[in-house]
Amino acid sequence: MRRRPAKYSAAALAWRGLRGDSWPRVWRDTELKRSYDAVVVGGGVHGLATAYYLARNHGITDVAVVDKAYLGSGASGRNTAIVRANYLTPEGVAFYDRSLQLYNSMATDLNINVMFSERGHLTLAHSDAALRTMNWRAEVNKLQGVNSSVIDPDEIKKIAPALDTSDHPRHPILGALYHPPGGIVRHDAVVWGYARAADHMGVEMHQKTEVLDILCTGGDGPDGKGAGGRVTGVRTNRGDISTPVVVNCTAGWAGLISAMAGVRLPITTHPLQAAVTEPVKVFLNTVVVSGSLHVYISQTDRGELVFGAAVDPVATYSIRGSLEFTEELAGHVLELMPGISRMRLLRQWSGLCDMTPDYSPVMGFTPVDGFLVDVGWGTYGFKAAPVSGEQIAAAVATGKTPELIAPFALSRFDTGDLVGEKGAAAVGH
Amino acid sequence: MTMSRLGSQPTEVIDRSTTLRFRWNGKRFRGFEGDTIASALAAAGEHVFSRSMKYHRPRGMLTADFWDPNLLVQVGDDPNVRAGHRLLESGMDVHPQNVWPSLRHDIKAANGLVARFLTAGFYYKTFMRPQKLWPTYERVLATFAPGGKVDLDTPHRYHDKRYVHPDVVVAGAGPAGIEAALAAAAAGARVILVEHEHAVGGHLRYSSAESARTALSELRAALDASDVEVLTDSTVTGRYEDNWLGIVQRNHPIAVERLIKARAKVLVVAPGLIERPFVFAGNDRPGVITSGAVRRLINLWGVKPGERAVVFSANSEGDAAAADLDRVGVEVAAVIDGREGRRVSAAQGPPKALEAVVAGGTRTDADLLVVAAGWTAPTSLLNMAGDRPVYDPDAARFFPSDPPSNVLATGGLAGDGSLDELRAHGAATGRLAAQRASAVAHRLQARTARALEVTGDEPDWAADERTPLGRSPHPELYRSDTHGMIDLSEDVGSKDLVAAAREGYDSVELAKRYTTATMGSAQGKLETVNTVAAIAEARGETIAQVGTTVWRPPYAPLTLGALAGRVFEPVRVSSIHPWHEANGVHTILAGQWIRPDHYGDPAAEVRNVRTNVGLIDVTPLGKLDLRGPDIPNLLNLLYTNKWSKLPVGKVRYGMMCAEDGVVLDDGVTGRLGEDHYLMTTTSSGAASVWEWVENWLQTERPDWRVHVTPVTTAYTSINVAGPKSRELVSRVTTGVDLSPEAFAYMEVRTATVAGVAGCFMWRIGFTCELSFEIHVPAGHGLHVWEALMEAGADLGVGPFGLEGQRIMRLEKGHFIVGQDTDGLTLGPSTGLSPLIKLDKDDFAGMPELAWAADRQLPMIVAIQPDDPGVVPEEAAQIVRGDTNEILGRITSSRMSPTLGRSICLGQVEPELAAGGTKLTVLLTSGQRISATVIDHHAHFDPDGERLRG
Amino acid sequence: MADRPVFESPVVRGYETADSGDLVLADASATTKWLVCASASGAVADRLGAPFGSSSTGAGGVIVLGSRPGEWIVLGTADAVDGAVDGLDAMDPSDHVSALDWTHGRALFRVTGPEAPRMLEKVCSLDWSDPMTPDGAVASASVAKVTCDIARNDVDGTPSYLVFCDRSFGQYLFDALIDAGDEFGLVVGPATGQ
Amino acid sequence: MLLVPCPNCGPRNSADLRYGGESHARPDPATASPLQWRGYLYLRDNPADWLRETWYCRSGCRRWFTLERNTATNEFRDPPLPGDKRGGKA
Repeated sequence: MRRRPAKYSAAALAWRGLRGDSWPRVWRDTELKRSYDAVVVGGGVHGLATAYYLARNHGITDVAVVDKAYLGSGASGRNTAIVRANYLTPEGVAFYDRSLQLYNSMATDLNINVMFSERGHLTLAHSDAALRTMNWRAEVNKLQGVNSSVIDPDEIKKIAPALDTSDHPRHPILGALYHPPGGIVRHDAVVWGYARAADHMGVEMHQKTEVLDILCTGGDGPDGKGAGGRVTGVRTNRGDISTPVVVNCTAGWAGLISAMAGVRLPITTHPLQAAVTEPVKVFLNTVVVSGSLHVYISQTDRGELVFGAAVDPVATYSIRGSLEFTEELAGHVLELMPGISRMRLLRQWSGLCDMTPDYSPVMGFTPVDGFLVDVGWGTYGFKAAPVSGEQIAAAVATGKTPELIAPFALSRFDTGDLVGEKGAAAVGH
Repeated sequence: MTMSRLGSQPTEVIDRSTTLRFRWNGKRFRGFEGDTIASALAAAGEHVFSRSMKYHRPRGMLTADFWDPNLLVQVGDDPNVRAGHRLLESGMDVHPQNVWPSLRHDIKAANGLVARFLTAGFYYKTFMRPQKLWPTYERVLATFAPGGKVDLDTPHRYHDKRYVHPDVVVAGAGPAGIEAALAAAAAGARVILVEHEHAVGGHLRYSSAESARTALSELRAALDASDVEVLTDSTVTGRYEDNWLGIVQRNHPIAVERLIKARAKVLVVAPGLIERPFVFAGNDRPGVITSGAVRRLINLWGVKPGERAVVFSANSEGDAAAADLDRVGVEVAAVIDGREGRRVSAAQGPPKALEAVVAGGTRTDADLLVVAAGWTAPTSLLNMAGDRPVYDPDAARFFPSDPPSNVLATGGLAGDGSLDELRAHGAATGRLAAQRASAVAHRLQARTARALEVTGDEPDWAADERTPLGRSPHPELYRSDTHGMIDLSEDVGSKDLVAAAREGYDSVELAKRYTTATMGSAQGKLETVNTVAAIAEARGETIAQVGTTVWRPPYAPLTLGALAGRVFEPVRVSSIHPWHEANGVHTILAGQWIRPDHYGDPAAEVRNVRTNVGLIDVTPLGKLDLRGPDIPNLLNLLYTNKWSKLPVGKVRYGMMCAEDGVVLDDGVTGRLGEDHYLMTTTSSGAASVWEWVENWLQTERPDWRVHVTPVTTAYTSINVAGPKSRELVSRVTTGVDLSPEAFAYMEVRTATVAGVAGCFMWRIGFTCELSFEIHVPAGHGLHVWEALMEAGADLGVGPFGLEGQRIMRLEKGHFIVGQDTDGLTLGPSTGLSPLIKLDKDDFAGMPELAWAADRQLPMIVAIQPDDPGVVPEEAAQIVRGDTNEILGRITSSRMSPTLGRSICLGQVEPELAAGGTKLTVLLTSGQRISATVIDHHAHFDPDGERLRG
Repeated sequence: MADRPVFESPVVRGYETADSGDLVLADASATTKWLVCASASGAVADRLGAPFGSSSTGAGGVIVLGSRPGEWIVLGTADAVDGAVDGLDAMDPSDHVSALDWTHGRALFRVTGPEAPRMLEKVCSLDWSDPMTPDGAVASASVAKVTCDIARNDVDGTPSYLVFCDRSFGQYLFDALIDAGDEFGLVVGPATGQ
Repeated sequence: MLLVPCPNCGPRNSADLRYGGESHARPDPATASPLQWRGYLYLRDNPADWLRETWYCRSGCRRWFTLERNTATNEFRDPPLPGDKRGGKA
């Protein structure tokens, strides 16, 4: 069921402005059906992208995306919206590079301005060891055709004058991995863009629809769940839905949803906190990351500095945030940019991250037929949304694991073939 | 709106005898001690203070306090200063923000003309094509960013922090809060009373009623006489887990802003209420003001807020404002009573002023419109404690629902009442808080090992028997019959919210994100309820159905400087550090250690070690003193090799792997006595290996008898290396036969060195030279170092640093954990498979290492570029021929002063690991060079003859 | 060879010292300190008489701190400490007892004055009130981000605290304490011990 | 700042401790199959509920111990359990 979209453009904006017309709904509010060809659990960027690509690339449009709250209410709306492809391993680089390509064309593909600001991405090195890792990443990136290089403090100063590049600080800036294609994107626009485009192709979005159980048959566990079984449907707070395919695209609840199908994951859930300052006139035109100081910084067009950090050390589903996060953060930010000590922190928040042992996702098929996962994103989920949706949709449609996501299969934890991103992942933004 | 200074007011807080001079917008102004920046400007007749964010509309004074969205100014290098709150200081240089080119003539005000196109979320709908142009649009949009300017040369000034453990913290020093603090203190509690404003008293401060003044002086006197610690101009910024509170103190005498971290046993939340703006056409026009602002202006600072006023009042505060206006000679042209169903519909006039007010079809000329439309309950701290406040339509505001029992609300947040009722509720709350705090204190004391023994049973958790405050009826006043501004700091109007809801952004969170309502400087304190009301209206639902958004910390913005505080960055140095500093050292930071990297010429240091003798300070080497009969068991469990038969006086190398088989650490351990060993770890692994050892002992093998004591800095560790090291060491050592026969390679002795007894000396070396590592009791480390330097002068002794050592270890082919290995390097990849003894019963990582033995793993190998003059960078990739296929990488590389050629260690795919294999190395320059794997890790002295000499 | 040389403190910077003041910080790193490990209960524990979290004073003014469960720090003059630890290992054959001289491993500072708790409040998160940290209390905690053992050991009724840290942090911590005490008029007292 | 009930020191700020993660038994290395061993290394229950977990009182008593905490609310089951198994070694 395709609808004619209300096209977004400057002309349309002017026309409706003149006429005083309102815009139609971005996605329909429909009844939840009793059956779908596929159910995607999680209405964030991953779930919506998966649904979008199922419809667009494979013509599978009888799809419901269910979310227990509202679209983008989880990590999609809580991340710091940084995108980049300068990973350490060839498999990581190839994967995220594809994601970056999709981000590049997203505004026109989805007909919504996602405000992809390709402003460059600096990962600072404060020690010889860190500099060595930066060089390693740069070399792997170059071999994969990804624009990355290691630059010295003088060049860093030119790109980000706010940084203290002298040798005075306790953590002097010795160099940085510079990745010009990296940048920031308006995360909410990605959520809404995918939802709107998927809606136009017939996908249904169901908010406030919580999955209570996954219905299985034939598995080796209780109720037909577990290895060897297959999915028959999902139970929600709005009734049962029958479906042969369930894709778990959740973050924070990935383990709980998978457990409903009898699938155990190598995941622990930790909060990731972020904060934003009051706006000031723009002075920082690039993304700055310091792995050893566990901080990343960007300034929005609105003038706010957006800060993020590493995940909280204690596993928990509670996301109230902590004072110590803001204290550490401020200390580290001022170590890098001592001149902004009078800026004020306006708001802090946190989201949940599903951490895996090798800082890489778990994607694709599971021992339960029809139950696919796109989980374990740790702190990288937002960057990967487009490519994940594209590849998982391909897996659903073809029944085969696409090459790009083969390294991220759940089975790697049975064989011990972990992905080598761990080395570079002290803080992964 | 013509503002001016009134005659002296009985309640005023200004000192008219002290004039302060300052600059505003480049012009000279005067105010009084006690003025805020805004009150001084208002008294001087200023009535436009800023321009709005999106449409650049002129903005006047709205709430005249911390939350006023229109009173953000730049003071010197301090951006976004709340002029409604910040006290005036002499010499301040104050500028308006968000104006271009000037406050008076703002070119961007033209945006107002196209407002109909700049609807909510307009930027999502345009600038898509071409994608390449977005950065250009973006730069233009960025010039619209609101806020002040940072001066990047601003120093991080002195901030420090404080931890406190009060029984009761009271947030808000209005009458209820003060009573709560007094009652809690009277019950013996240690109380901190925190007031956001510059003085205690809450709304009593700006009430001209005699009764209020009497009550205030009474409360102040009681506070003075109590033990309550009162913090004014301070804010409880957040309530975190287990009543961990952040309090920012803005008026500390020595710190710019001090962050106080309080572990409160009970938190009393008494912030009062925040007056809510009303939404109607022109409600953001200068001259439209809240009733509270009017009363503050008149009563605190003696400022006449206008000449002719219309008062829209739905409550007694509005009535009181009308009375105040009348008293000070402002003509009250009309009172529109909201309780009678009347509404103000429009404020009209030229852009920068108010001329007339329209209500019920009647137009009244006025330069001031006072609005008293109700309150927002600032429930932030309760939200942070997990409470979900509920909306009461009869009282037209939210109330606490069910906060945790160590968080108590009082004052206006909890309900309405007469002053006496509010005070009584406050006092009852204080007593309850003290009772509950005593139960917490009892438990803490009983559980804490060091605390004074506590007597008696834990007091019962006191029941809440407070008489609840009533709730006064209040009309639900959110929007009039016209549309107006909802979020003044974000320029979001009620129309925008309605449009957003119609587009499908119809939950509060979606609408907030889409329109940015509540995202500005006041973080919803003024606009949240109106936002919810607008969405409810668009959805045809009630406010209660729509619900509210979660208030997130901090309650009030605080500076990064305050949060960072005095940044503690501990650094460690060895006992020899003063000598290094006096001898031209170039240091390097290694974790927390400041270490000698070299003393000017590392290559020369290497050559000196190879020909004469050198000293290196290796104190950071991790050292664990182990005592007990089960040490061999412990070592067998932690290292991959065998330890059961290490004789006394011998030293052995070992590698540790984690349970997944990945290399964790390495080092040597020596047996000093029957049940006494010294384990060394890498410098960077010292702390984690200690925890690792403790973990195994405490949780897996609690029956083993081993005591572990970290002694890393109990000993100053000096490595004496080089062909002449034996000669040098023998000159200062007594009690040990140093001959090669008596003291062989990989042995340990206890010696007296330079008169210092109890030094451990072992013959090992990372440098591939004859060497003696001496561990000297640290209080004599410098002495021994100097004695060695003196005694070896004729032998050519000199210091060498970490860089020299790195070169020499690379010449020897020793890998470094974490540099030549990475997070996935399994034990066998190091080439040390003979040291992995799979026939042991158990050791950490054994199963993985057993399985790994059958796998093809990347290997660490020694590599020499065919061109000896080329040093491939560490991280240079090893590739297949001319392709981009990665087969490995260089992990360490140096020019060897000893061999006169470049040398490397690298990790390569297993098929390339055999000696003689030709490799292609891609330099960072892009050049590909050829290199060869050599037969063994050691580039130099592969048979270890020098080492054993 | 020279005679046994003098003890070098980790505090190597020079300070102007005063004999008394409202808040006095003194370097006592040279004090003899031993670490004893044994079962948390038993003959050795009984003789030392300082369960975890508390301290005791013995012959010759030796101070025994119950620094961890089954671990004690014994400090005082060299002779007094010798006396206190002598024979401990032979007291109970069923117990595993070890004692080592930790004098060189730990820096030791003493801070004394009525405002000392207020000063510690700035650098350490423990509750310094009398009920929670009475005279004689022993605890371990982070002080200015360095893990320390801390013992309250009042001097003539005035709050006084012994602060131990790894020797290599000594100079850093000494300076951090001076900074924290500045607002209370801290003075550096003469070094003590040995 | 979470208050962690150290069984030796008493309640301490979580910053004083190291979090050891989910407590789980170490399989017998002599007999464990690869699946069992890697389950021990990598797989976690990760419940949004009560969880047995290990902590190390790094700045205090330096003892490893096991506690029960509700990961949905961060409430500790008090008093703490005696220490037995460790976690987080992979």
